Amino acid sequence: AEDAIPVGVIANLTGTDVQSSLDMVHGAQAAADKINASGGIKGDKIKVIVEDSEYRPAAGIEAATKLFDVNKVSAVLVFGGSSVTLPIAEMAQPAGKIVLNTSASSAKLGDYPGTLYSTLPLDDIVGAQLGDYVAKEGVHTAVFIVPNNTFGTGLMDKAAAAFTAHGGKVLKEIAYSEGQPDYRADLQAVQRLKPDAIIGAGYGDDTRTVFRAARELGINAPWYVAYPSIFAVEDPKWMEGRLMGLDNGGLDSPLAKTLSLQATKQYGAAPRPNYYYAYDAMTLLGLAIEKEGTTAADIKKGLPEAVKGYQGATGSIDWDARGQRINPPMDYFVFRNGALQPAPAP
Amino acid sequence: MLQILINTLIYSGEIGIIAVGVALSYSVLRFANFAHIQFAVVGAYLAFTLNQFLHCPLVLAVILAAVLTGGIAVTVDALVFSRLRDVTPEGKMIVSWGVALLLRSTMGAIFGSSSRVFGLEPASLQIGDAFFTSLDVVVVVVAILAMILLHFLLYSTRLGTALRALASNADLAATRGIPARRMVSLMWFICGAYAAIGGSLFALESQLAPNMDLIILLPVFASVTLGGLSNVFGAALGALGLSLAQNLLIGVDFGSWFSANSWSVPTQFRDFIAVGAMVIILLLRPYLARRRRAV
Amino acid sequence: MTAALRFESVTAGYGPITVLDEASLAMGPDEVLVVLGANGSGKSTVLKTAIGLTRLSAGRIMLGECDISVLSPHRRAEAGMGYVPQTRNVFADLSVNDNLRMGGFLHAAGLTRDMEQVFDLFPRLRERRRERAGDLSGGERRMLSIGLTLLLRPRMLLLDEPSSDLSPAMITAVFDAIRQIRVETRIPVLLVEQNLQAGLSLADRVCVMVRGRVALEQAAQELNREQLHALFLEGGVRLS
Amino acid sequence: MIDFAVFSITIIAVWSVLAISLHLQFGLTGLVNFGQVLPFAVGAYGTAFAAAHGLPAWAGAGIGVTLAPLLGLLVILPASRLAQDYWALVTLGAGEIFRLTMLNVPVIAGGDEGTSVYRFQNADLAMVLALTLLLVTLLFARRVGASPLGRMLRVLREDEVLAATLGRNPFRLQRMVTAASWVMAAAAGVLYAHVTGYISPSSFTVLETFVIWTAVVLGGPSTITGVLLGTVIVQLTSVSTRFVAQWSGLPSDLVANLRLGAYGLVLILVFLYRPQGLIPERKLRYDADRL
Amino acid sequence: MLTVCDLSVSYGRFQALRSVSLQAAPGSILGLIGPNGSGKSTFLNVIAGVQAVASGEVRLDGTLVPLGLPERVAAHGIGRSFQTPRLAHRLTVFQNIMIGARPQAGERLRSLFLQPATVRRREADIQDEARSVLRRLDLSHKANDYAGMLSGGQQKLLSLGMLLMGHPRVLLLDEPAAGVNPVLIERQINLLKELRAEGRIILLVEHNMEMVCGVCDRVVVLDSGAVIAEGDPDAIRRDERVMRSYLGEPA
Ligand SMILES: Nc1ncnc2c1ncn2[C@@H]1O[C@H](COP(=O)(O)OP(=O)(O)OP(=O)(O)O)[C@@H](O)[C@H]1O
Ligand SMILES: Nc1ncnc2c1ncn2[C@@H]1O[C@H](COP(=O)(O)OP(=O)(O)OP(=O)(O)O)[C@@H](O)[C@H]1O
Ligand SMILES: [Mg+2]
Ligand SMILES: [Mg+2]
Repeated sequence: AEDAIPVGVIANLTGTDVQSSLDMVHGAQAAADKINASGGIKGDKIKVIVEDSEYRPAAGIEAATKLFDVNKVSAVLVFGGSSVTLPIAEMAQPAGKIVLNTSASSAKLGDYPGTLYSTLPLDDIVGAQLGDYVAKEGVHTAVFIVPNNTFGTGLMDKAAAAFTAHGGKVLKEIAYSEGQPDYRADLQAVQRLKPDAIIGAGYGDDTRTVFRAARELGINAPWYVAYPSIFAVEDPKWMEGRLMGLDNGGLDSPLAKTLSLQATKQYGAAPRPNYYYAYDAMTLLGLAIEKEGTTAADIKKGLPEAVKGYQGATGSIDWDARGQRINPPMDYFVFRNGALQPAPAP
Repeated sequence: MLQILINTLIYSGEIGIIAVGVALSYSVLRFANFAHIQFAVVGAYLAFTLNQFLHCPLVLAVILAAVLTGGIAVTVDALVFSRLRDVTPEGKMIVSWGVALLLRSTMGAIFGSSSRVFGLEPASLQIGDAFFTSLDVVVVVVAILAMILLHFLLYSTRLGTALRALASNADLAATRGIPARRMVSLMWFICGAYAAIGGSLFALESQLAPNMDLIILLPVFASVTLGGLSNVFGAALGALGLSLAQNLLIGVDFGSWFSANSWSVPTQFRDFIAVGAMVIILLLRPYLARRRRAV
Repeated sequence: MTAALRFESVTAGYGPITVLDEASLAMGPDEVLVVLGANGSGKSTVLKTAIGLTRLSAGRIMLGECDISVLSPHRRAEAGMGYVPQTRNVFADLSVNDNLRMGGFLHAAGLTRDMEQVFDLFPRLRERRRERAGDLSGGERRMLSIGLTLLLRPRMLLLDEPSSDLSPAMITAVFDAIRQIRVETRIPVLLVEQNLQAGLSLADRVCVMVRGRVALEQAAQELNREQLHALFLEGGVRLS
Repeated sequence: MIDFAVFSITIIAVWSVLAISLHLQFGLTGLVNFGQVLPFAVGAYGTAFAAAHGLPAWAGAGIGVTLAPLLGLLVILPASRLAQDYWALVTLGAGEIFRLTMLNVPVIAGGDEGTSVYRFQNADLAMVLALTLLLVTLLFARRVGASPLGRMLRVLREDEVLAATLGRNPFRLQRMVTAASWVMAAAAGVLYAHVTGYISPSSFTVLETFVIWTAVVLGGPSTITGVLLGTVIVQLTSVSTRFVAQWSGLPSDLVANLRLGAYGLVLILVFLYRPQGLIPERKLRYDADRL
Repeated sequence: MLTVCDLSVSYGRFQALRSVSLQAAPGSILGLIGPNGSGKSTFLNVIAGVQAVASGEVRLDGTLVPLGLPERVAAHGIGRSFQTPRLAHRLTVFQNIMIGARPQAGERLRSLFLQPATVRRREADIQDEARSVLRRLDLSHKANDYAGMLSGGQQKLLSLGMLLMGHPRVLLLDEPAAGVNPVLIERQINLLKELRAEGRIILLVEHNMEMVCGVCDRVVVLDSGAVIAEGDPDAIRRDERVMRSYLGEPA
């Protein structure tokens, strides 16, 4: 039987953050290839269909409509911020389709039980962990520097709450517009405030510019960040020992290591975490289909079972009733000798 | 305070070089040239390619990129704008947007959508409690030199007048023996080269991305508008004024004036200043747009 | 003797529209040829074709021995053809001074002296030299455009209604100046005029255009007023 | 396939309304509006505001459709004494300011994340509504365009002083056109919000404005058939690139870039070879000899 | 009766008009002559409201005409033709003529949608009138050409036709004969006489002295923005200052 099971992947192939998005597509493809190589699901191969969301809700919905209607997929894997993922979930819910989230982390994503499942923990969880971590490191005063979007501010709110709960003091919250050529003006205030630490989040390109502004302005406070691996370090010498953070863990699993090697060989560089989230999402989808069948209703039934005991590229996955990841393994890092090195948990 | 002034100088240098080009082409061609912004991006990518892949020394790479981008601008003129003589200024403005889109997607297709950095490590300098880098010094110096050169070219040679004559009445200019094609090509070359230098400096200071154009679009056009659209010198001053306004508004701690808490305007409102300044200046200077005399 | 300027069955027009229809005409090397005709009969088009601002679809234009049909306008200006347009005749956005400077684009040396001569001819312009040309009165602009052309040091003049918008005194001054130039340099003049009196006072020969064709070519003295009147009417097309 | 076609037709109808609103402003009256996305966004955000604050949907529509023309009058205020290219910059800026405000002031409608609004569950109903709106605006624009009013607007496009010396108030006419066309665009925005079910600032960037411009300029800004044709072509191109990517086997990000480039190329080629657009303004002929 | 009192205009330091006053009665043609740049067009511009910088006042039959607001001036029945014709270049000659008519029911949204019959009737009337005006100006054969494609003289005629369509009580004509061929100038003279007989007020700026002397009842001479002479045409022709500054004939 050469019937293919179509699975949709919606990624932003144009717009911001295309690189991570492509990594995500590769991850999904890798999982599908693996399933197909081992004979497919009951003989049927998985066919991955990629559509562009342009990082805009309207185009995302157009892509989803096309996938659901023209390609007759039952489930889509989505890459993109919550402004893309939410509307897709919004339209998938009444249509009875399944959305697998591999990158957005807004707490609002938890509002679509039975429709939207995430393979990464949402901001409420990571943010709280970040706040705890910073406080436990003995930091008393801090400035927040995050990009002015849902991801940044959402994380900041949760982290700030946890940090103040431990008695820390937030001196200032800076939410910068993304993609600016220069963040000196934004960081000037920090120069004056002299905080113990800077707490942050951000995406590669911007973080590099932010670090540079900090260095040039002589701001020498250490940085505690969420997801340090997506930060781009600008000047390794200056950054030495100054960048710390926590990331979703499990990436040191044997499976992740093999995948990393394989992807490095194929694409020339080690993939970003979205690769593994997408890999897990696709694999879980395959398991669910195998267990129950190909319709959306089957998948919905199959997913919670598939996840039980699943050891993925990002470690073991626990879902709450909403289909959101809880108790994620966390890894701690510090930047030394030009790279992120594992650090002990606080 | 000193820091604010230094930031102002640097930012206005980056924006200014690009803005004077827009003003130059406006003063000659009488339309707002959106493609100019894209020339800056193209120039920056060329400099990047020359420097990183072909291993030219940086200075040489920027100069070569300026020449190449000038050539591209001349080509764009030859292929497109020179053949649009009878189109209204609005029409040309729309076409220039088309050119910008085309260049933009070409850049995207060649270099991919993710951003790049030159990876320079300039020395950090300090005056009092104000910080800046050696690169910043270079940017400001280059900007000032470039503007003086342009000013000389336009106002101390016949070239500037001839260019404006062409814009005002091309047929008449031709019958006065002014070689229109050559003059206009020269102007495009200058514009392209300036855009490339501006774009390269911009990229050196920050990063290189295909959507860089959208980031510089508003401040550049706001500067040019502040300066009166067709005034090269005005555009430079416009860039300075705009940059000062932005940096002051964001940099000054308004909170400390009224209470012990520090509060300043959130930085994401920076673009409001660009647009706001533009609108206010347009409302305040109606004579800018004085209607044609009714004879 | 070869003609200074010769149209050899020239068909020309604007875009898809044809205006001149196989028009032939020749101007002697030392001659004032006055072109007359009703409105829209194609007089201005003759001049624009001579200087190269129209689309030439057939025939050729000879400047002395030389075929200039394919030369661009600025080359023709370099060859000495001085053209005064009927409309859009100045650089409206430039000052009077800059206008004149552009008039002398090809002859930068001695420009100041030449400009003084123009100011002597048109003292009004001297007063308004810093003004934007677009702000000048209609007559002042006409003066400026004549001045612009004189600065080209032309070896042939193509004048399109130089007298319109000018006061009677100014018309006299302009025509006196043309006479003066002719006395000094003997250059040929192709003149389009609606002001019959002024035009004929200068003319050696007259040609009348009717709907894009040369309907009559004659020495000025032989001109018959009745005949002329009839041609004007015919040029006005279909009278009820 | 049907659902996708229905969805596409709905979207095309919405963009057609936008194109007609630009036709009124630019094609007829000569107002160069580089911020046409603004009234569209205002309509959509009226709806989003209502949704985010628990107001009924009709209230949102009301807010959007009344606010847009008011904003339009505000923006056009300086236009009474501005040359066209200045106005282009002002509208461009106004559109950006609105987007930035929505982005940075989350209380209005969710900031960057956006907000979900009521989504038409019945795609056919959405399509019928969109087509009805299109029909209404089309009839309105056609009536205006073919009337003496349309003639006077065209005079305005050429020479405002002339219109004034003929006893018309150019500013009043410009205000009228702006108000009418911004109401249309806002209505399109309301509908768009309910069709997509989600509103966020990234849907209303400068690029959107230029997609409308491409369509209008391509088809011929001064004729209604022209702008409709242009819109259909542009939107179909946009939709079909999804299929092209699949069939051609080219990387999807390359195809997406090429699409952007195609818009640019269309603008250039149209002006080079058909400056009046695919369907140029027809000359109205009158019999001058009749007695 | 058109009364102009103490009209002054200056551009920066340059005074274009120095307290010019004059009167014109219905059914008369007032000639306005003067050397180039003496301020004739400026004077017409001020009355027509196109030129804003001005002091002084203009009254039509005793009511004050607002300065600087062309559309309000036109509503008083004052119409102006321009020295450099202003036309809608991308409309046909026929359409250009039609837009001269005023008022037009079809230009108001309300009547457009609620009273289509009225609109249609008015439109038909306007077309009829446009035809007769075109014939009069000898432009019928150009009716369906774009106005931008007319020759210089034809544009002049068209802008005069546009003015006639509005039936203004006061006509401000700026060099209607410049660039127009002699046969049509004669027709224009007849046309002006007809308009005078209808009781219109005509202000005629013109350099063609034959025309000025042929039709004007009275002539006012401007020089450097000030009135230097006023009287009937014959007297003006003999006035020494006028000869010196304007006619250029030896005294
Ligand atoms: N730019 C143009 N495009 C199309 N047709 C034109 C253009 N200019 C002139 N014409 C047409 O060409 C014909 C001749 O025009 P031209 O200007 O040569 O007339 P003319 O004899 O100079 O008239 P006038 O005495 O009024 O100046 C006219 O019928 C006119 O409509
Ligand atoms: N906007 C302006 N700025 C500066 N000067 C102006 C402006 N408008 C007119 N002038 C000047 O005012 C003077 C009078 O101009 P106007 O057009 O009224 O003259 P005119 O009497 O109509 O002359 P002509 O017979 O040549 O048409 C001219 O010298 C002109 O240069
Ligand atoms: Mg002519
Ligand atoms: Mg005048």
